[in-house]
Amino acid sequence: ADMTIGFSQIGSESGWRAAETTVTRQEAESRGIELKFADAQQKQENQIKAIRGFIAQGVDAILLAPVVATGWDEVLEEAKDAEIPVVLLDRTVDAPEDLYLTAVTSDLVHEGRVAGEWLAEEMAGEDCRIVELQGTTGSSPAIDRKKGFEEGIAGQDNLEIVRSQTGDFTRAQGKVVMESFLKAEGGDTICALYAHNDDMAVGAIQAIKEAGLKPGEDIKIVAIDAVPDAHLAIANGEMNATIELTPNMAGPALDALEAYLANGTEPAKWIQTESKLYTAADDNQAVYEEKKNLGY
Amino acid sequence: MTDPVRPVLHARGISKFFPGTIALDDVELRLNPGEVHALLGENGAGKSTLIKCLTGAYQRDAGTLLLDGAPINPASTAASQKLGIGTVYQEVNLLPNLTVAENLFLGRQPLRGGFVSRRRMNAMARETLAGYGLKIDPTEPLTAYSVAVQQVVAIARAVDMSGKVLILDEPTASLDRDEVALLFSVIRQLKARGLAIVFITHFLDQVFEICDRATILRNGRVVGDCALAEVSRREVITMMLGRQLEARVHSKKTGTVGKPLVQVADLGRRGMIEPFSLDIHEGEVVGLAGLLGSGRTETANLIFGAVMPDQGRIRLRGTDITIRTPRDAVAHGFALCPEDRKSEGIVGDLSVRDNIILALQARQGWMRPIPRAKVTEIADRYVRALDIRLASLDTPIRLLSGGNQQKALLARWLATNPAFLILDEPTRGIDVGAHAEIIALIDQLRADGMALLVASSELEELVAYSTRVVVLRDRVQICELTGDQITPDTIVQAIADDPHPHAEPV
Amino acid sequence: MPGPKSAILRRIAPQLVILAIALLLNVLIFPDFFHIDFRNGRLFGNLIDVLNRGAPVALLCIGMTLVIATRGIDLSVGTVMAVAGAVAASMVVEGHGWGTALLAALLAGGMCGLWNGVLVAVLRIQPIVATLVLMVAGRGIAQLITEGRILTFMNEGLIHLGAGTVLGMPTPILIWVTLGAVAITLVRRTALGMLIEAIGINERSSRLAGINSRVLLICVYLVSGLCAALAGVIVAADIKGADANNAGLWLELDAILAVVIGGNSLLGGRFSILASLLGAMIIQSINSVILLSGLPPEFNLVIKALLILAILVIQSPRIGYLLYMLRAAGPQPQPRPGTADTLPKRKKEAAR
Amino acid sequence: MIRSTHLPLLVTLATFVLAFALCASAYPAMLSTRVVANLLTDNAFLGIAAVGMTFVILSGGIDLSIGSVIAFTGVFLAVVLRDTQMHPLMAFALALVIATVFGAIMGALIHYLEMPPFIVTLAGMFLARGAAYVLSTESVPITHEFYDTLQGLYWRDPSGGRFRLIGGVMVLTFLVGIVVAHRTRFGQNVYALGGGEQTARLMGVPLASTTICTYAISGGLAGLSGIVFSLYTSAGYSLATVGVELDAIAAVVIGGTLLTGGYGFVAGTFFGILIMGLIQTYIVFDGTLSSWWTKIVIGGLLFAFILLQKGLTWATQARRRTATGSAAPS
Ligand SMILES: Nc1ncnc2c1ncn2[C@@H]1O[C@H](COP(=O)(O)OP(=O)(O)OP(=O)(O)O)[C@@H](O)[C@H]1O
Ligand SMILES: Nc1ncnc2c1ncn2[C@@H]1O[C@H](COP(=O)(O)OP(=O)(O)OP(=O)(O)O)[C@@H](O)[C@H]1O
Ligand SMILES: [Mg+2]
Ligand SMILES: [Mg+2]
Repeated sequence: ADMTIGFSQIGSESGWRAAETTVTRQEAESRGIELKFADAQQKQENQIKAIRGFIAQGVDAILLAPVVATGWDEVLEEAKDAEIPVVLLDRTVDAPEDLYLTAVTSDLVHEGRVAGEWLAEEMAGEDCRIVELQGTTGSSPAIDRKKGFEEGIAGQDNLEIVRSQTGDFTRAQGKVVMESFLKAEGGDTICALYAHNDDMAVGAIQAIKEAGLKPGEDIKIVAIDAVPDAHLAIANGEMNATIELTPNMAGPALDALEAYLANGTEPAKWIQTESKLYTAADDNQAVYEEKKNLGY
Repeated sequence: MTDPVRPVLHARGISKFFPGTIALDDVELRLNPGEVHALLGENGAGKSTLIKCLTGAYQRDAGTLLLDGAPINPASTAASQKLGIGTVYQEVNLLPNLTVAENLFLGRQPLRGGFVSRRRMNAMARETLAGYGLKIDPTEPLTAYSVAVQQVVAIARAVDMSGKVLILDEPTASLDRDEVALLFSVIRQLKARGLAIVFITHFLDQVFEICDRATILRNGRVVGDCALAEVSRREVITMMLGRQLEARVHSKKTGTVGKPLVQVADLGRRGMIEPFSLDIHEGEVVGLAGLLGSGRTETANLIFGAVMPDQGRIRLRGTDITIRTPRDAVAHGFALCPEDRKSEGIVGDLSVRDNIILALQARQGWMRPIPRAKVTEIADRYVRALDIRLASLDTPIRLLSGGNQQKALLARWLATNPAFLILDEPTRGIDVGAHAEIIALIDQLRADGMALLVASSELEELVAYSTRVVVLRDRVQICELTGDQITPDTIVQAIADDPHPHAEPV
Repeated sequence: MPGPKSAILRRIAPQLVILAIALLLNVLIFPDFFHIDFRNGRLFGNLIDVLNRGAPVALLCIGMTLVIATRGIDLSVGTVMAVAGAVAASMVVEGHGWGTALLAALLAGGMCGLWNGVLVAVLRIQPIVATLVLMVAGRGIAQLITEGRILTFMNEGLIHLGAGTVLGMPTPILIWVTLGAVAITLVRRTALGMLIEAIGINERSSRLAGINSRVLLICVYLVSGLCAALAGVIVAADIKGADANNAGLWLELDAILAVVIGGNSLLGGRFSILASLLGAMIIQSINSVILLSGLPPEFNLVIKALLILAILVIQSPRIGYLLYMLRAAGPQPQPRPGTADTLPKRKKEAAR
Repeated sequence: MIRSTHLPLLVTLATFVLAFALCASAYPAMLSTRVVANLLTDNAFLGIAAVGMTFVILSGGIDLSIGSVIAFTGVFLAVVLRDTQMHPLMAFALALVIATVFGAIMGALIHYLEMPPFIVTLAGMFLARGAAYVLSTESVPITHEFYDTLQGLYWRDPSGGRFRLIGGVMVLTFLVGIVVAHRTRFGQNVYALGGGEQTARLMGVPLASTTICTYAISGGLAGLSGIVFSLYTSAGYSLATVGVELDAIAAVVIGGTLLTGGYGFVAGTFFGILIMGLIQTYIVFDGTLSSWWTKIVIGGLLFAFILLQKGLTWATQARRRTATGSAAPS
């Protein structure tokens, strides 16, 4: 390969992340790029180590999916010193813009807002008590998606978040926490569920079924990510909406990189991916078939 | 008691309760300057508990403690050390992970500019130990040396720290004659310097040799406080036991020596013990004699499979058997009562009941549990037969006094009804009464046809029960004594040919 | 002499009291806590949830109790859960029956346990490090099996193990209660319990007494692996999918905590599986308090830490000794056979 | 003559040199000062915390709270520097005091209430992380010119590697740790405690102060490590450094210290840290491992190191006179 790129991935904590890794690999391969992959096991310090390692190896460019926004200045400066462009994937960082080439991300707050707005529209002024399954406490998707959703339903007096607890982004916790919501609030008083990711929603769907209620009808469910299983649930009428977070961040990133390395074209500082809303109106079965082999 | 001199250390009305036991009840102890004071009593009488109360290792429940007439209340052993009370506790209490020098100077290392000066510490250690006839490398870890050496190190440490009082709890239990003699000469020097010394032992010879006065405890109470010049041995024993000790004439070697039971041929392990051969017959007690470190323990461990031999073979009743682990040995009816009861014998937190049944149960396998009633019956029988003093069968064994632990271990192995019993220092730390009982027991077992191999440092004892004595020196068998040849003198003679009794370890 | 029944009761009394307090806390927060009704063919209520959600930790702590009794520790159980779940899921996805899948999962768990056991008993690697190896590598193996995704399945038989009910009672409850009962009977009706305790207290002495400590050690890790495998299958079945990334994550700490709350010493020796199981239920009740309280999730850990600390302080041997001294206060304490256990224990020594 | 007591240390050193040689032969680029500089910088916070962990483990205990304390310190500093006008040095001092007191309290609980360290520090781990959440769930950036000054302190070698201040702090911590462990009475007491608590007590070791100091040191060093981590990342984040305690334990053990206490060296931990760093560097240089293979390989290498160490120790010991019976202390 004539080009070597280092990719510092956060880890493999969710299916979505695995899919992102798969897609990145595929994209690199199809362009004939050699990809050096480093899994950081969810630790920022490992990511920093990986980037330093890439610099020491003298790679041509670095892809970074930062686990957290802060704390990259120093190492990005070293990369800049070594004249290695860095492209950020799926999250941005709090660093001076000149330290990285571009960031390919969705807007987490925007995703939450889309979910909130969808629900507001769906309820159309009817009273609705909402329960929320948060992501891992402290993680930026959890914080931003919560914020976005609250913005989305702001000003709607009929909508109220009555309980909000963390489900750690996992199916198992999603189910457990939903169970306790159902008991603490009484199943029939909850009208909607907002989950920060699809996995928790899928777990919650099972809890709702076990409580003898109909997910998607008795309790409206909206979540984020659009993983294959969510499409399946929507197709089955057990879920109402999901907002896509595309795992293909690498495509645009590599496009920008190739252009930059070929003739120095500076890309825009932020390449925003689309946050598409999927509802029952879409052909979810088809999307499911399309997505199920992406490594989710 | 109107002693003219003021006692250095005066304990009055000391009481100590443990759940289920009254270990000390209104005990008084007067220690005069420049005297060696024996503290005597049966196993479990409360001797160790008393000194622990004196030195702050335990908090007493009642009583006052006067040092030079001023009341003291040491909250910890560190505090009592500061007051000038140096102590050697029963069982070696040194740290296996530190070097000899570090053990010797723990807590009072020589400093230079605030930092420990290892060079000086090692030099000082070498010098101190040389005073005890030990030419060892103090920078080696403590565990590189035998129990005896460790004991001497512990004594040296305590002596170094005792400004006023030195307390020795059974310091001679694992020493041999030369070392005891050395220790006594040190004690005499200290005594001349005006130090008060408490000396606990079960060897009455030693008591009469070195001590001036004695306090005698029984069941946690003082039953006598006397000048040793004024009492006889017999009187002391009677006070300790609360009864007369029947003078037992050892009905020597009655019963017949049967067929060879265990035949060991060329068994050995490099660096540990030279290959040796040994036949042990039914109805025979083979004694193992030798100086410390001569390889008695190794011999026993090798036969029992506690250490894997690298050559040789063992035959049982004429057929070859393989023993790779103690488990194999137990399966063949062997039993070994180890020397170091604390780390190789007792299972501290298990009850006395479970400890006694352990080997039998292990042999039966886990699938066939011995019914509780039967367990209790067996344990009860041996507790009574060996006169083990305990609060209840459910007491964890670590709470028993040292001698009683030893008896419980003996019970463990007797319960398996072994064909071949190996005893390594069976009477270490056992009181006079029990001592006689154990010797009688060994005699009894032999007469019943059991084969025994006994390693012991007490020559009189070996002479009393052995039908044959094997003498070891420097991990080599040097000779075998039989019949009338077996007397303390001949054994000493056989051992004494050794030109270097304190050889440097390899 | 006190009968074994009352001895057991005395042993688990602290755990029972704490469990009662923990449940009471739940009731204070949520008055309907004890309400149970029959809904959708299953028992439905918070109490059932506690029993049901406590199943994985309860299963783990059966094996963990035995391991800890031998002075060991098994950090790999959470990972083994993930491995077993992944194996079971991949089996049914490939079209095998749920029985085969369960067997395969147990086999995988057993192998993991065996590996740990061999490392500890034969290679003599310290348990915490030996099991750390599998804790790190095992999750990789689980992800290798599922290729990093959540492997969902639809096999009714397998799902039944985690989310099904028998006569209205959730299956996981039946599984852990049964297995707990079997384990307790096995260790106490045979000599296993005593032999395990012996090697935990003083392995060298036990070996010299003829106990096959090596095999026994391997066995406890094996049991721990098997329990973890079962827990893993239940967790996977519960969400109808094997989540190699998150299944059993940090659950080893909960299991160890349950064992300690059960009054078992981490230094090995005397143990009680029953008390550990109560410990697991105590932890689950605390989780339930946190969930029902409705406080923001940032406070979860602080609440949990404070409650656990309170429990441990109450249980500390020193406090027990103080209470004993208070009760026994008086000039002439009566000899009380069999209470010596309340003494402060510093067991470290005994085992060297 | 080689002292038997120094054997584990030598084995670790040999292992590191061997491993480095192997890595360098596979990827010659690893033989650069840049990689060495990275090893020091990137592992600084772990190394500092591991020094404290070494003391705790030597004393026969364990401290699971350090990862959380590091995170807490970071968040604390960030929040204080964001919300008040306090000078960072003042904040550092405050953070160190808090972390030290936190450790001391755990030590006191362990000693006076006779609770197992594993559990007390586990509760401490929950508590510290919980406290960090309560301060801020979001990652808080630190922007203070004093931080920039500190971060600007590095020596840049010709090949582009940067030897940063924090690497120096780690090396200094190790040096001080070595002196304290081997040249002070306190250090000797720690070893004594690890050798046997009851015996140490009878020999007059002040158990209470030693235990409390040990955990206070561990807490304090975790605090220092938190400061270093905040310099490293210019932020405080409550989810940072999860599981660092396990890395530290692994480093200590690879460094030849026995988890049961009493045997080991602070210097060994240094090489333990370097070996762990080397494993990661190697994996990054390789760059072909998937997420799951990364985990398996890390586990496998960990195992290989432990085995190598065991093997070397056995081989050397076999030549010496063995005591009785069972193989190694377990
Ligand atoms: N920590 C303890 N808890 C309960 N009982 C104890 C404890 N320590 C000692 N005892 C009991 O106190 C009594 C006195 O024990 P002590 O060790 O003082 O006897 P001793 O005279 O030193 O015996 P020996 O000659 O065998 O060493 C014994 O009955 C023993 O079981
Ligand atoms: N006085 C000594 N000086 C130096 N080393 C010694 C001394 N005594 C014993 N050793 C060392 O301790 C090792 C083990 O001795 P061990 O105690 O097992 O022998 P033993 O014959 O069973 O004696 P005993 O049972 O009386 O202690 C010996 O091989 C020797 O190296
Ligand atoms: Mg005694
Ligand atoms: Mg011997």
